[in-house]
Parts: sequence; structure tokens; C-alpha cells
Amino acid sequence: MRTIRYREAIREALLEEMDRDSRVFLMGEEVGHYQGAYKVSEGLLARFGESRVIDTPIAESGFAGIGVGAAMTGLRPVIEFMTWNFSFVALDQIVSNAAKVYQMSGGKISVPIVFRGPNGAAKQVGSQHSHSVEPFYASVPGLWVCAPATPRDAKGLLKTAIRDANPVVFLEGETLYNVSGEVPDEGDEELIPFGEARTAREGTDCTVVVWGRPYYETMKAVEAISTALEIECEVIDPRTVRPLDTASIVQSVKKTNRCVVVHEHWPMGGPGAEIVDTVQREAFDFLDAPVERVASLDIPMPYASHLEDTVLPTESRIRSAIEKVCYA
Amino acid sequence: MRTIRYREAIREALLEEMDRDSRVFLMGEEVGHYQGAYKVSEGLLARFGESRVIDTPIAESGFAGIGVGAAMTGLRPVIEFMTWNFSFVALDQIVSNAAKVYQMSGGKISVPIVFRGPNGAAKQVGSQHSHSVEPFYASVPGLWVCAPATPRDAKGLLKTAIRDANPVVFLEGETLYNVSGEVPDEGDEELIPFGEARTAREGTDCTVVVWGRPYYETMKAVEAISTALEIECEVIDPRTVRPLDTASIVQSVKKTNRCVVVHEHWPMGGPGAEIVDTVQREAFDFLDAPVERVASLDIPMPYASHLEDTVLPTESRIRSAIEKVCYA
Amino acid sequence: MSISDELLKLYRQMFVIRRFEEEAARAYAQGKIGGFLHLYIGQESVAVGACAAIEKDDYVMTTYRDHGLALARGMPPGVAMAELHGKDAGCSRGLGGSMHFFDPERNMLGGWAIVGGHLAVGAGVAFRSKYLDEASVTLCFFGEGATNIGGFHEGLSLAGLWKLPIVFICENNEYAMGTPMSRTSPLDDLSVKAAGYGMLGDSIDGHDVQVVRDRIRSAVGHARRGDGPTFLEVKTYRFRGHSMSDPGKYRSRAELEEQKRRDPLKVTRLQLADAGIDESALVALEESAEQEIADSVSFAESAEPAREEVMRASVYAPSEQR
Amino acid sequence: MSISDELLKLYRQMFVIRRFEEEAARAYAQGKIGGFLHLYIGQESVAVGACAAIEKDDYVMTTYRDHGLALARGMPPGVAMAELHGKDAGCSRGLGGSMHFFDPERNMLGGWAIVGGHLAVGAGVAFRSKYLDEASVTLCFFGEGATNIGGFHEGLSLAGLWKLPIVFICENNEYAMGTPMSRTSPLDDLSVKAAGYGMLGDSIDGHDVQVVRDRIRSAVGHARRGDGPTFLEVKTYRFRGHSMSDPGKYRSRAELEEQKRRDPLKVTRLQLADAGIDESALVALEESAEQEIADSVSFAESAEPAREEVMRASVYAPSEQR
Ligand SMILES: Cc1ncc(C[n+]2csc(CCOP(=O)(O)OP(=O)(O)O)c2C)c(N)n1
Ligand SMILES: Cc1ncc(C[n+]2csc(CCOP(=O)(O)OP(=O)(O)O)c2C)c(N)n1
Ligand SMILES: [Mg+2]
Ligand SMILES: [Mg+2]
Repeated sequence: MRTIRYREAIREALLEEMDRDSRVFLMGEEVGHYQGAYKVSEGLLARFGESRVIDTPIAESGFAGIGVGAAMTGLRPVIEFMTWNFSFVALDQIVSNAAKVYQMSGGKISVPIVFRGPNGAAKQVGSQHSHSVEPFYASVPGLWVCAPATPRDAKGLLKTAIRDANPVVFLEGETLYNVSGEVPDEGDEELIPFGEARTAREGTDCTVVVWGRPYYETMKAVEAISTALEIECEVIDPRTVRPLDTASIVQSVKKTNRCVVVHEHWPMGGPGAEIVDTVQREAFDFLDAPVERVASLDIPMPYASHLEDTVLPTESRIRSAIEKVCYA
Repeated sequence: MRTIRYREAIREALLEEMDRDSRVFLMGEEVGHYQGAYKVSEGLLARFGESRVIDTPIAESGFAGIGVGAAMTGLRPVIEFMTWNFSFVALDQIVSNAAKVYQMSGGKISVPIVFRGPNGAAKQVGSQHSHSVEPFYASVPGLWVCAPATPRDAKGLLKTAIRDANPVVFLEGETLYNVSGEVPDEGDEELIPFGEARTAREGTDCTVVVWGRPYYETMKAVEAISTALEIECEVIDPRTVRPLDTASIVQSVKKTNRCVVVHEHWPMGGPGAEIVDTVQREAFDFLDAPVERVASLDIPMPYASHLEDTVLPTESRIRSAIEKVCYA
Repeated sequence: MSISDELLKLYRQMFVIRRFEEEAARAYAQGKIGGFLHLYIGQESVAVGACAAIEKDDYVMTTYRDHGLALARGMPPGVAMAELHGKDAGCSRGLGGSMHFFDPERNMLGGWAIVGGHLAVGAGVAFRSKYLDEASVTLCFFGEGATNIGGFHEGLSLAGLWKLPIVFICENNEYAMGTPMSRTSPLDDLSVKAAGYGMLGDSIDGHDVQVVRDRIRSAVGHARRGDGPTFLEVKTYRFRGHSMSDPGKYRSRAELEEQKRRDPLKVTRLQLADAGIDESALVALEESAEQEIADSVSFAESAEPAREEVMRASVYAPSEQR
Repeated sequence: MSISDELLKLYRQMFVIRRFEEEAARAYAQGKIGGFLHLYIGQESVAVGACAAIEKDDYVMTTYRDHGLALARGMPPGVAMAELHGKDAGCSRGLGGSMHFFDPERNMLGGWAIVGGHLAVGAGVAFRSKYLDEASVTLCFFGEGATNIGGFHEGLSLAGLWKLPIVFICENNEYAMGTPMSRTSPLDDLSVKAAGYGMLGDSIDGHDVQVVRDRIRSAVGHARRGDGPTFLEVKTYRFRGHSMSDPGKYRSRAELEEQKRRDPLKVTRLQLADAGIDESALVALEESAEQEIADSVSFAESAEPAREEVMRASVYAPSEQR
């Protein structure tokens, strides 16, 4: 194992898969000469040249569509959205085209494509630039949706995504890019399968389900609560929200009898509510308390820093929710 | 009371509101000369002229944006999407612009606009034309989302929507347009407030929550089950999924101790899962069985008629779900 | 092939499409076909002329009005008709329907129902040709109604910028549903738009299949040589409503009759007669085509319905060994 | 107002914007401002020239690079600076931030951060003027990087079709983030695109505020007379990075120095000197502007932070009596 940043984990996955398969290319705004708006693709242009690391004009729907056409005919595009906010102008390409071609061609044409970029809030970038897009894409059959929190998951899932035969929505995070973590040594290739949750912490008192950026707030909260109240949480990170590893979540809840779901997307619906639905259905007789959720407030993201902190799921809100389900 | 079709109810609401307020206009593809792709706007061009009933080119994002600009400066646009499937190319206008302007202007500029058109499957129109869009729009604070099932609700809610100061996503249904039902007599103006559920049927044994098109399948199922098994369902139609009248739903579940949620949108997330989340949280101690959901299958809509019937929420699936929660 | 042999072949293709569409309309009226049905009647010369201008390795794709192009590209009428009937033997296994004809073996890549949504996809297919340094060219068809939407702009912008090997074929049939172009564009000649994308533009009459073929052939050559895309407006006309549910009240009977005088089948049939093909040969050809269509209907009617297992298996493609 | 009085006024506005931006950059470096900060330094002549060409009832809107336009339209620097500091006294009450300046009292309608997303909105504002038969005209600003996106196309298509009273002002500052236009467009002159929308097009040098003002004035007159929109490419240059996080490695120091010789403030200051305004008058003007900016900073720093109640109350607007 080595320690690298999330940004480098993504970059390594891209580099290794591009080395392995000449059909893989990276396309998006500023991915080449600029080395990526968040420096994720640093060095890739130099290594693979302009034919495989392709700077685009600002035309998300256009280059997403180009990716779909290229994937339909055998290439393996990785399409970068500078942030997922800009995918909204390309949503039709993802939902109506990428997710549908395999089905509407009667299973004759697959679309092996990855759409990736940072999801969710960054820091004070305002309401148009702070969307957590899970509720939009995770609802759509035909898509997979990955939302890794750690460098290791980011790397292993991105490699799987690039080799998958279907369109994958791959959600990174601007504030995650600087996070450090362990990844397998060079040469030890790791592909993380979709739909397998990771147990980030074992515990007996409460199951906490979390993915993406709030994973870190959650880990702080559960450690604090362990110290303060001797409540031991089991933290389950599904890593992919479509497919969703409901079995692992339910199994854990059957053990702990309590559950809190933490996510950055707005409260209404989305994978957050879906997990609650599954847990109450499949672990009904095991629940000692209603399942609680901690989400961003139901408010467009404000600019002012202290207000943004109020809107995002905070350590203290996570802690309160755990205390609540534990009647602590 | 008079009996009219859903299509006419929408048309009456448009006509009355356009009569009442000259700032209201209708814009969309084929709304004028063609009288509406589904004849919803029949006669409106003749009555209000080309300046207020405006045929557009095929440019959903363009005319949605025109609506936003007009609404910001005091007009009250009603923007028709020929179907909600075509809103995906305009989603950014709705989510990033219409829903955000009030907030990002610090509450200085409101956007009183209605986006309306048929939602969900029609009949055999395939996967690109059969989306139920609630999971996309209901997740967004800043929007209201109406999904009336009956002519009366359609008329009363659309009038409210047009007078509201905020962007409203108004979901009709191609197969609903021909449904007949009672509406108040001419001259008896009725505005139905957002966020107030309608109890469509009283019952003591099971609460069934449903909106939009599957309302009719549900009513058939609950009558059949009443006759066959003497199970009496209470049917609650929230009518608006944002705001959602959780109080009425929870109150009913506290009485019946059982709950089934029926919707046409895909299973993952959306208002369907949100309702389950609320019910298990707020009526936890009252539930005698897990909440069940009946949704479209997690599959892009196929063309063949018998397969489409398999995918949509059917009377028999609704019945099974009710029987299941009633352990019948 | 002699010139008149080739023209006979094109005429037969157009005739097959015409009769296919008529039988589809009949089956629709009988309730054997559901959903939307957009007929290509009146526009046959465009798809047939275009397909005569390209090679086996080239690609084609179009809108929901896709039967003509699929047939021109060689899809067996039975397979096409089976799709309309929602049968497993259909080109999209009964899952796609009229609007989503796909035939990857013949490089027919759909059948797309969101206006403007497939133009960038077409550019992506052309991107692949360039990426792999292959000579194939993509023909991407769409209606004049698509020229105002963002997808059109982005597809053309990227194709023009990167000089992708694609020909954008705008079938201007004068109407988008019930709306004449005079109410959706300030332009008379859409090819004016090409300059804004730094690409070649042209506008041609589409009623003569040979004119279409020849002009597209030169655009294809341009693309194949690496000189970039062409935006081609092809002026045509549809004789039926937008789809089966459209009574077409927005145009006069006189207008329609006037247009029918330029029916592409009539135009070509006259050219064949002028070239010395005698009536009996034409009638024989038409009869064989009739038979082919009749066979396609029986094939479709007796085929097995689309299958639930196939539907369930067509949400996600199996992934190759990782 | 004499010609040199007016020019003095324009110079002062440009100077205020320049100094505002410099102070904003400083506050950002000190961590007093967060998020994205896109400076207008180098482009002042465009917003100032444009605002000199219009009336009180006319509307303006632009991208996230919006400080200059807001100030040119008369927003008090203190209110603008307070917004950057996330204060309740800011133009958007600290909820919008740098990218979302709104000032409805001055018909400054944002402040939009999705590239291309506000062009149709601008067309909608112009639509309203036409709907109400008012004479007002809308100026809609955007970068050259926006010309490939669908929102550009749809906004221009509808405005051109309906002859809406709007002027589309494309500030071509040569780069979209790190990408020069040579890598995003096959065109040298973007105004070529106008013909595809049936509207007037022109391309002008933007470094001279008077040239900008005069050209926009004539486009505004055209729009006000009901003759439709103009697409105007204004060639300009930004001296700073795209935003504060951009070190600008994609261009050479030599290029930047060369461009600074055409600094619009320099250009106008020379014109004023040529017109006989003496140095001391200019210095006095600059000092008063400095003071204004210094005051804006103190105002912003001492103002109350943005308020949670305001945030909670700004999700939905209260609806009028039903
Ligand atoms: C984005 C979008 N908006 C609206 C529609 C509905 N619609 C289907 S076809 C059509 C008219 C298209 O006209 P044109 O492009 O001229 O093609 P034609 O039907 O004449 O072949 C419309 C409005 C759609 N499919 N997609
Ligand atoms: C749809 C969309 N895609 C990408 C971005 C990220 N982005 C913000 S500004 C910008 C460059 C814009 O360049 P240009 O239009 O020339 O304006 P300038 O910044 O030069 O004023 C990009 C890519 C965005 N905001 N919106
Ligand atoms: Mg047409
Ligand atoms: Mg620029």
C-alpha cells in the first residue's frame, strides 16, 4: 500500500486504463493543455497526445453526445464534466440516449462510456455550482452511479467503470481531490466491483450509511460519539448508489437495530430515501427506532461561508441523528 | 358541479387565468395554430391572439429561458412542453435558473412561471418518450411540483400555479386528458392550495398514497379488494408532491397502521421513497407492516404493448401490495 | 451496372419504401401497430439517393421517421415490419418500435426520438472513424424543425471544429408537425447556417433521387478526404400527416396536390420510361416489390411477440471479463 | 454634457471598476472573499461603453464576470463589495456572491454562472418589452467561449425569429479559461454566425470605450425601432487569470505585455489628455475614485454577515393574494 491523494487515484486509473486499452480516451473542457480544471488529468496529454486527451469547446451536450456515438461504435470514452452542475445541459444525452440505446436497440448496441467529474458543493461557489446530482441520475435504469469517498475506492471503481459495458455516472468531489488515503502498490491491480459496499468501521449499536464527501464528517462524528457515549457505529459506504448493495446495509441493520443515512443531496427522494425504504421493508422487525436521515438542508446553496456550513450535513447534525436513533 | 374532461379542465384554467390577468401567456410547440398537440389549448389562439398564445420552434431550452426572463420582469408565462420528456433538454433552465433566481438575487427577483405538459408513459411510445419526471424535479428546492389525477384537481391546481410567485412544474398525463370528472360550475372559482392532500376514499385498514395516472388503477384495486376481502383502504392523493402533505398521510397511517405507496416513476428514490421515509419516521410505532411500494419496473419502457403493461404499475401489483401489508 | 440498371434499383427501393409505409399505415389503422408512426411517404428519394452514395462501411442515422432509411440501407422489410408489430424478430426485438430502428450489421444506427438529440451522436460516430483512422463517413439525417435546437448547434460546432467525416442531411419537408418553416425561421435557405460552423453548406432539390445521390456523393468524398463535414439542406415534402394522429389541417389540399406532381417515385418512373425501360418491366418490378411487402406483413403477423426475458436482459449489457 | 465631460465620466467609471477589482483580488488573497472570483480587469471599456449607450429603462445581464457591468450600471461599490464579503448589505444579500450580482432597481439582472444559460433569459426580458409594447432594450453579455453551446443557439434563434429588442454582446477576450479561441472555433470572426439567425452581426475593437458606446448605441437603436437583435463581437482581453485560481500559464508574458499597451484605461486617458484635460484634473478624479473604493471596502468589512433567516426565506417567494 501507498498513500496518495484522491486526485492522483483518479489520474492513475485513467492512465492505467488508457495504457491498457487504446480505445479509451478522455474528453472534456480543459482536460488537456490546462491539465484539468482541478489538475486531475495532469500529464495525460503529454503521455497520450491530443488524439486521446481532447480539449473541447464549452458544449457539454455536444461532447457527451460525441461520447455516446463513439461508445456505440466500439470506443470507450471517458467524458469529463468540469463539474456535474454542467451535466444538466447534457442530461438528455445521458438519460435519453446513453441510458436507452442498449434497450431500444433490443440489446444490440451497448454504450460503454464513463461520465465523470466533481459532484456536490465545493466552497462558496453558490447555488448554480453546488448540486449533488445523485437524485437525478440514480433514478435511471440503464445507468450505473458511483460515488467513491476514498482514493482507493475512486481508483478501483473508475477502472471497473471504464471496463464496464454500460454508461457510468462517476461522481467525484472537488473537496475530495485533496484527501489522502491508501491504494494498492503499483502493479497490484485492483478492480472494485459495483454494488459491493465497504464496511468502513465495525460497530454494534447503530448502522450509518454514507457515501461521497460526508463520509469524512461521518467518520469524525462516529469517533466522537464512541469516545463520548460509548456508542459504536458501523459505517457502511455503498460506494455505488446504483447498483446499491442493500444486502450489506440490511445485514448490518439487523445486527445494530438502528440506522442513520447521511448524504449531501437534498432531502427529497434520491438514494438517501431509497435506502430508508429498503431498510424499513427488509429489516422491519429489527428496527428499534425509525431510520433517520442527515442531508443538506432543502435550500439552494448560499454563497456566504457560514450559511453554506449550515446547509451542508455537519458533524453535529450527524451526531444528533445517531444519538436520536440510539435514544442517547 | 359539471362533468368535463381533464383536457378541458386544463384549458378552462388557462382560459380563466388569461382572462383574469393579461400578464399570463401560453408558449410552446403547436399550442396555437395546431390547438395543442393533445388539443389542450383548443380555441385559445382565436380568443387571445398570437401575442399571448405563442407557437415556438423546437427549442425547449430557449423558450423555457424566455419564460424565465419574462417572469423575472413581471410577466406570468405558462410554458408548455409537448411532453415532459422534452424538458430534459431544458432541465438546466428549470433547475439552475428558474429554481435559483429568487435565492441568488437575495430574494429580490421572483420567477412566477408554470412549466406544464403530459408526464409519464402514453401508449407504446417507447423509452425516450415515457419518462415520469417526478424524481428529477421534486428533489429541487425552489420548485413546486403538481401532479393532479382528476379534472377538478387539474383545474384548481393550475389556477393556483399560475398565480403563485414561484416556478411550478405541472405534470399532466396524455392518458389522463380523456378522463372525465366533476368540476365546480362556471362562476364558482376554485383554487386548490398546494400541499393539501385529498382523501379520495376513506378506509380503516390500509392507507394507499397515489398521485397522477396510477390513481385510476389504484381505485380499481381498492374497490376490488373491498369486495373480495373486505379490506377497506383509505386512498390519499397528495396532488402536489412538492410541497408534500405529509401530515395527512401520517395521520391516515396512524389510523390504518399500514401503508402502500403507488407511483409511476421508477422505483429508485423520488417522492415515492420520500413518502416511505416520512411514514416510517413519523408513524413508526403505528406500523403493523413495512410500507410497500408499487412503481414502474426498473426498466426503460419497451415498445411492445404487453411488455409496457408489465412495466407499468398494474391493478394486480397494487392489489398484491395491499394484501401483503394486510397479511391477507 | 448500367445507368438505367442503377436507376431501376433505386426506383425499386423507393417503391418498396412507399408500399411498406402504406401497409404500415393500414396495419396501424387496424390496431396491429401502436404508438407513434411517422411515415416517410414523399421523401423516399432522400434516403434512397443517400444510401446509393455511400459504402458498406459508412454509417447512417436519423430521427423517428426512420423506416425509409432502414429499408434503403438494406434492412429486410419483414424485420422492419416485425418491429412495428412489437415482435421479437423485429430489428430492435420489439423493444424499440417504429421510432427506434437499429441495425448495427448494416451500420444503421437508429431511430432517435428526441429532436436534435442524435446529431452529436452522429458526430461521435464520425469521431470514431477519425480516431481509428478509418475511411468511413457518417450520414446524419434530421428535419428542418431540428435546426433551432441546441443539439443541432453543438453537433455541428464540434464536427466543424474537428473536421469530422460526417454529412448533416437536413430533410426540409416544409413542416415540423403542423408548423411551416416560415414560422420557425427567418431564413429561406437553411444552408446559410453552415458558414457559422466553418463548414460547407448547400441546398438542393430532393425530389430527384439522382440529384440527391450525386450531391451527397460529393459531400461524402469531401468528408472522406478529411476536408470536413457538409451541411446539406434537401428540399422535400411529406405527403402524409406528421404521424398517424395528425389530420394535417394546416395545409390545403391544393398545396398537397401540387406537391404530389413532384412525387419522387413519379419523377424517377418518368426518367426510366424516358431511358427506354418499358412499362411491362416497371410493372414486373413493382409486382415483385408488392410481393416482398406482402411477405413482410405475413412474416410480421406470424412472428413471436417480444419477450419479457429479452426486455429484462436489455437494461444493462453484460460486461466483458475484467 | 461636453464630449470631454462625458469621456471623463466614462474614464472615471472604468477607473472605479479597475480599482474595485484590484481591491477584491486583495481581499480574496487575504481570505476575506471566498468562492470563485472572476475579474473584469482589461475589459472595462466594454461594460462602461455599453452602459453609456442605453437608458435607465433598458436592461443588462451578463455572466459570472459581472462586477464591471454592475458598477457601470450604477451599483454602489460598497453594495458590490459587501456581496463579495458575504454580507447582508450585499446586492444579493450575501446569498449570491461574486457570480450572482443582481440589482433590479437598476435593471441589472445578474450575474449567471452556467455558460450560455442566460442568453435565452435575456431574450425573455426582451420578449417582455415587446409583449408590453415598451421601448426598453436588453443588453446580454457573454464570452466567446459561450458561442458553441446550445443555449447560445436557442437564445439567438428565438430572438432572431421574433425580432426581439436585444443586443447580444460577445466579449471576445481570446480565452475561455485556458483555451484560446483557435482551439474552439474554426472561425476568426464570430460575427459570421449572425447570418444564420437572420440578424445583424458585427465585430469591433473593444479597447476604445467610445467606439464601443457608439456601436452599441446604433445596435440599440436598431432594436428599439423593432428591427431586431444584433450579434456584436467585441474584441477585448483580460489581464488577469480566468479566476483567482488560474495562474494563466497558457499565455506568454510577452503576449500579456503587448496587450497591456492597449489597456482601455490607458487608451482613454490619452484621449483625455489629447482633448486638453490636464493631468491634475485626472489625478484628482483618480483620487476621488480611490476614496470611493476604499470606502466600499470599509463598508463591506464592517457590514453585518448574511443572515440565516434571509436564506431560509429566499427559497420560495411569498405569493400574492389569490
Ligand atoms: C426535443 C423535442 N421536442 C419536441 C419533440 C416532439 N416532436 C417530435 S417530431 C416534431 C417535429 C419535428 O419536425 P422536423 O424536425 O421538421 O422533422 P419531420 O417530422 O418533419 O421529419 C416534434 C415537435 C421531440 N420529439 N423532441
Ligand atoms: C455549461 C458550463 N460549462 C462549463 C462551465 C465552467 N466555465 C466557467 S467559465 C468558463 C469559460 C468561459 O469562457 P468565456 O465564455 O470565453 O468567458 P470569459 O470567462 O472569458 O469571460 C467555463 C468553461 C460553466 N460555468 N458552464
Ligand atoms: Mg419537417
Ligand atoms: Mg473568453
